[in-house]
Amino acid sequence: MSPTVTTSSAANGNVSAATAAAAARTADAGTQPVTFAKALNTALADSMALEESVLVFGEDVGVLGGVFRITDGLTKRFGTGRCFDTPLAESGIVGMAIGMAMNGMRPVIEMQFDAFAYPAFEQIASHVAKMHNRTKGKMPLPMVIRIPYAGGIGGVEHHCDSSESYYAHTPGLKVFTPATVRDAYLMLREAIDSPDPVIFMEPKKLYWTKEQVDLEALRLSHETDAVPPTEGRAAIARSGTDATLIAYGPSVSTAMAAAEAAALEGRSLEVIDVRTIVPLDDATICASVRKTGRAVVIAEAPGFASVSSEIVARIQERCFHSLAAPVLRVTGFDTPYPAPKLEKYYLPSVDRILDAVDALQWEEGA
Amino acid sequence: MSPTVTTSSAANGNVSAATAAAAARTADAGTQPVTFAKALNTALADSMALEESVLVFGEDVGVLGGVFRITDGLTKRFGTGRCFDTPLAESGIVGMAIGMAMNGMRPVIEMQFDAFAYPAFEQIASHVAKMHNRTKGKMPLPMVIRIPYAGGIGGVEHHCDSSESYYAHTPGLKVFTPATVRDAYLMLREAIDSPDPVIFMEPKKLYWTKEQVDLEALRLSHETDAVPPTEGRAAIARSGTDATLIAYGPSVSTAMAAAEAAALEGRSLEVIDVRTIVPLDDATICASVRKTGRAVVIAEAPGFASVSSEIVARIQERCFHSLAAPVLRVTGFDTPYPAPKLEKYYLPSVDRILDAVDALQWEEGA
Amino acid sequence: MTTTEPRDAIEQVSSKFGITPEDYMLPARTEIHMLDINGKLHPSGQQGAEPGHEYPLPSPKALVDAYEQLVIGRRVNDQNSALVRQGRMAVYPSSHGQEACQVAAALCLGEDDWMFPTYRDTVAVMAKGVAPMEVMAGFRGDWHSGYDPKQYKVSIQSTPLTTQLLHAVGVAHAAKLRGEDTVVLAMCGDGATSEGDFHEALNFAAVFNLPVIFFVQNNQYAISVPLSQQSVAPSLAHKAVGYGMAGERVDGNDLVALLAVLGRAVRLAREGNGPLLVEAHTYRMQAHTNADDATRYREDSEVQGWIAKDPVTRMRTYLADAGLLPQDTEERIAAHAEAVAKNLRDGMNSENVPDPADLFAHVYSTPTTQMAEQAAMLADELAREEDAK
Amino acid sequence: MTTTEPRDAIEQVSSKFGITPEDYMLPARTEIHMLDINGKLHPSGQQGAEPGHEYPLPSPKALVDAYEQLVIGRRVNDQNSALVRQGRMAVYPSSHGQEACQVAAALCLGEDDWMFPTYRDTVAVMAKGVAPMEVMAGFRGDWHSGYDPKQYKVSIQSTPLTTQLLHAVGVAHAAKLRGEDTVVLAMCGDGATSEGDFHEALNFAAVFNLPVIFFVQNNQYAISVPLSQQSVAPSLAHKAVGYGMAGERVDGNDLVALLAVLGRAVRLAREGNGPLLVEAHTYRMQAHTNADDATRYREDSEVQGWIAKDPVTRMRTYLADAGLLPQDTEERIAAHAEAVAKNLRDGMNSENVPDPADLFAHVYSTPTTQMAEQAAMLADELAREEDAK
Ligand SMILES: Cc1ncc(C[n+]2csc(CCOP(=O)(O)OP(=O)(O)O)c2C)c(N)n1
Ligand SMILES: Cc1ncc(C[n+]2csc(CCOP(=O)(O)OP(=O)(O)O)c2C)c(N)n1
Ligand SMILES: [Mg+2]
Ligand SMILES: [Mg+2]
Repeated sequence: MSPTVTTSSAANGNVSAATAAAAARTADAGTQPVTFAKALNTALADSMALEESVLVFGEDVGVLGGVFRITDGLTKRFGTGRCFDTPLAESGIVGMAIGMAMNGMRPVIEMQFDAFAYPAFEQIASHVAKMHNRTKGKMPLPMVIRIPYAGGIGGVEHHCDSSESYYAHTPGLKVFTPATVRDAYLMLREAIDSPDPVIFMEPKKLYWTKEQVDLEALRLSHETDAVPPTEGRAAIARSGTDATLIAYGPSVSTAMAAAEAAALEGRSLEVIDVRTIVPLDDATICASVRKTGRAVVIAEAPGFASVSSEIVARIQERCFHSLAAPVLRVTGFDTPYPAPKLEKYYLPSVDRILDAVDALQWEEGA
Repeated sequence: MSPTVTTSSAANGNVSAATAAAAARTADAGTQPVTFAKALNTALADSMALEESVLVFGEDVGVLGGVFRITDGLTKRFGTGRCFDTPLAESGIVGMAIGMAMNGMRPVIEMQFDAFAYPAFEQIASHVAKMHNRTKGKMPLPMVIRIPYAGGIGGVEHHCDSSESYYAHTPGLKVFTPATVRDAYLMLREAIDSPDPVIFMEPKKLYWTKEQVDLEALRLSHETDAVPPTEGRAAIARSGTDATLIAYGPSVSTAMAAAEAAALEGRSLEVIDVRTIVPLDDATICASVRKTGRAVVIAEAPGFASVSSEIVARIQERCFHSLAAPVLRVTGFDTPYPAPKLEKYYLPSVDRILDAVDALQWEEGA
Repeated sequence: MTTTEPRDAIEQVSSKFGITPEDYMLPARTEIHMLDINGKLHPSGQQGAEPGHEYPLPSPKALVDAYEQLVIGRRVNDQNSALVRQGRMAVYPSSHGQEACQVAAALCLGEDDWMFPTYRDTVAVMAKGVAPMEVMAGFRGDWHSGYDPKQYKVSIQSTPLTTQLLHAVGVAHAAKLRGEDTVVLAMCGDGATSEGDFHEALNFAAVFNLPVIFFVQNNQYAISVPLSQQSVAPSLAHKAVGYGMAGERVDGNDLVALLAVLGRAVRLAREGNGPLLVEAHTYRMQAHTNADDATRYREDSEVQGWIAKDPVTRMRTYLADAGLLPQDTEERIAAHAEAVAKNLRDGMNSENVPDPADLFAHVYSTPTTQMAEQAAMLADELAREEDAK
Repeated sequence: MTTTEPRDAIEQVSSKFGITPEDYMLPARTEIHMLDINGKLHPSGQQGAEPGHEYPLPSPKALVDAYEQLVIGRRVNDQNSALVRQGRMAVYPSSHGQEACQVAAALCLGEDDWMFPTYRDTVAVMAKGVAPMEVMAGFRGDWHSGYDPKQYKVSIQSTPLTTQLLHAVGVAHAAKLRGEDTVVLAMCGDGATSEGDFHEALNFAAVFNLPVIFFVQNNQYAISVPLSQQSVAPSLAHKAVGYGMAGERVDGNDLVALLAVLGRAVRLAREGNGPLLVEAHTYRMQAHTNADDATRYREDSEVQGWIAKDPVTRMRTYLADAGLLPQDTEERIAAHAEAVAKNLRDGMNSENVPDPADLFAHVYSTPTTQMAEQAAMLADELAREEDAK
């Protein structure tokens, strides 16, 4: 489960082929198997090393290193002034981070699980999202709220929510969600560098997946601007011609597996990894759908009034005459996330994606 | 601004013409100009009078009667045990209401303004929405959370959010939003009677609008089941043949005005008042769009990842081959709600709706 | 139940005790303790209570009954931890070391009284009478909760911290409005006291003068975070003052003291004196859950120090010394505990396959069109899979 | 600033005062008051402080400067209320009657200290130096906030209640981490103390031992809800105890006492003794805002009773009696207040037309593709409208 991301040159017009090749060369040298969790951990450490104002705090992020160990070793390396535990109160954590960002810091805070960010919802919706706008840009809030999200790990209730739509619907927030180990590193660094607040959604089922990457080379690429930003740039995770699968975060690997299975049956599916939900890369998505004429949007969250609805709405608004069939969705059901024994029925599966692809009116279409 | 709602007989197949006529006769007798606010107030009073377990509480709902006077007179009539002020804490209000519903009561609580429901988000998303499901139906939560929402009143920040999408995206909640005085009464009564928790979104700009209604006749109709439920039944607020405008809450009157203006130019627009966002009446919406072949969805909330995205997504999923043009949206921009002097640029306007209708590819289409 | 104006409640009850309201609200200068760590009874004047406010010793029968539950509680904790190790269960947050709190929380309540437990309070939930296999539904991953809260007057074990305290307040409020004399015990941990809902719940309970006992098991840790990083108040019981409520702290490994303190709290609450906050000092002997590694944040020596204070050993010694544990009683209790453990083992070993259709059946009282559509979609998918076999 | 371990801070500071931690945390037995309602100075031993902990009288210069701000503050309140009545302004939550609190809140701070005000604290915001017309941007509906918080070290006036207290904690925490000795004053009302964020802010400040003064203006009402339905604690200052923090209450219509109490609080905080909670007893003389009708929930006689305690009259009498208000001083102050009022009138009367393009310009640091698209859409729409004219 380690999809190779081919960055679409359409979406990244400003990267010269030479730079890309150079980056690829550097990458090959120190490449080794790295987990998604380790990539995030290294991104935090590298950002903290480079910039003193970067602080990490939250519940159990200090000596424990976080329940998923994403902050492992940071307190030891940077001291309790740079990475520390707070009292157990999410609104408090976000609210304090706002004040710190107001006063020159770049806090990177952890919400322990998706549903445990809800106590902070007012601070996020009414302040994090709005401070820059209400002060006409005088008070930017450079801060990152890391949220482990989504399911697939047999978690108990309140530990598996896909909450990205709440944030994506709130103007003023940026919403990032990496799907590969490489992006985990690069996107977190980019989020920390961003002058705007970023909700950084980490698909928790990916924490233990591994990819061959060279973290040191990625660090160099990032710090020398040798890699294009991911913000607003979807990745074409797999090229194809017959239909487009659009996915993000935890669903990208499922979409890739579906594309692989479809290929065996002679159907060529393109897979788009959205990467940043806000801002959304309409251009890459639409270019692909204009090419293929068919699309399926995949997400774990309940479909109703969600990010997946938005992607469908945009595609039909912008590529209507290129569509040979309605854009379909494969999402979580409009039910609360189920108990572990039922999650396999709930989650978008390869079969369900293939069913949706089959339903794209192949007889009548182009 | 008092659109007459003609209930679609398609959506309400189970109402016999005789019953409807009878209701209409009764209605004529005591008809008088009634505000939206008064209709809500009367619905609360009638529910409390009928059923002892109905309780009303929140901030300033007691002796003051609520900042919008929706609870005016209830404490005086029913005593401080039935309608009372709480300490100023929204999570507390919702959390206490949950406990009361667990123990035999039917609380109807008020959040003072849209954005001030956010402190209660965890209680709403993690408990109100889920209690029935997680106990396999053993612990229903009959409760209503009333939320004055949306703009158009020159309000200061945090007082004009259109927050319905957050709730609509949360499985387990029902989301109602009346657009007429008649529906204000009937839908609130229905919400209070519902065995499920209902988020009852009141478009605050409508509070002072008036319609000719007979509240006593409505009470009788409701209590004798002479009117069909609104839950899951959109209303056809105006019949038309050329395109469908789909709106809810504060946007219905704007859509009606646009349809009127379009009629002068010879274009016949059908207007659908969604009424209950959850459950959504796909059938009525799709029947209309299949008939007209064109649709515009209108909502005040930022469009991104919203209820309006969902309606667009569903229409194209279900009526793809009937569509002569992409379904368009006229929504609030993806920005925080602006200060009073700028809200006229932000809100969906008649002109903007007419522009969208004009953009529905009339030349190329059917 | 007398109905008192909330503002007067503290004045009235403190004058009953002949003390100032502030002295009523502030906890006693030290925690209440009745058994020392060797299971010997502290002399009455040395049990921590303010002079004149000593707690009476519970009856021998009450003590032996409580001990029986204590032994069962320990057995339940250890059996469940074993089932997790054997892979029969996904997760179990053990209250090993906190069983005295668990038992006292259940036994202080009358049959119509409600309990609001957390994920860690499985032993208390069972001690209040909920059928063990119904309790286990959540931990085995069948469904989020497996028992009927109304039937047992036990709410679901709450995961979102402290949210349940407000539900407890609501249950008490509803009962009070109907003139019922229900008492509600609302449980949370030391870490949870930092959440905003803790504050709102205590304040609502005080302002509406509701019979709610807030029972905080201060087991010194919130996962890895020690109490010192959670609060710098003299004690968590001191938080009562800010709400105009009485606070008390008690040795949480001393079942006798717990029964005494919670017993009086329930009585005071039932008599209309408003809510109370009780903090029990105890220790989480095992990791937060099986997924946690406690060696990362605490020394083994600290854990060892608490073995000497084990609530089961202390209680057994005391009862044995007092001649209240003849051999047949000990044997009966041990057998009872074994039977409970066997029941858990058997239950967990019998496979239970939840019905996928249930995904849609309980989201609303009656499935909406959307639910019906989605249920049909899944049913169709499963039927096709079945056919393909 | 000395860096003290949070847990030791209370021990250390209380021992400095020679009292127990509990006595340090609990407010003095009564509120602190220096002027009586007739503007006479209470004798030192009768100012409410515990014996040995009397507050020194601020210097004559400090008192006259504060009085000047007090007079301006009253004028600002009344001018703004008039502008609302004249329809020049949509809404203004007046602090009429609370001006002593407003002025003391601003004057107790040093230039690098931060203030976190609410919607009602306009006078305090201006007294801290924010340009009046920048403050008014929000009330006239041009934009949500009109000044640069960094420039003035004054955060935006917060509407979502109590949320700003946490931002104050963050500002103080950042400063402390950099070794700066910034003090932060965080303001809220009596009603706001019931919100969860109040609890979380006080606890975070205490646990991290941050120099934050939580200043509660208890004006007896949260819109229509009286204090008795908000809290049944002996006082709001008593809430300090639950956080291991010191509390004090003060006559909020007594500018002398406010300067003394807040002055000492700021000094203690700056010296590293951690946060403090100060509750001022005052009264909201007017309705909640112009949209509110206070006659629905309180008797006029209650309001009348507070006229006798007016903070401006008391202060003027005291200074005049003390010979600190010669005629030229009085005249200069009156002229200053008039100039401020004229500035407000002129500013509000000059039309300001916000640019619709600003809707999209500040949502993100650099407009996203979506922002640019939507901005272009609006620009196009406006251009077409312009053409149609
Ligand atoms: C609102 C919320 N935030 C975070 C969590 C994650 N979490 C689960 S248990 C726990 C620690 C709780 O500590 P404490 O209240 O002391 O209870 P204990 O586990 O020690 O019994 C945390 C942080 C949660 N369940 N809910
Ligand atoms: C979170 C939140 N809930 C509700 C409101 C609506 N509201 C505005 S002011 C107010 C009363 C505040 O009372 P208090 O804290 O005593 O301050 P005062 O207005 O008396 O200065 C309320 C309920 C709000 N602004 N924010
Ligand atoms: Mg604990
Ligand atoms: Mg007030």
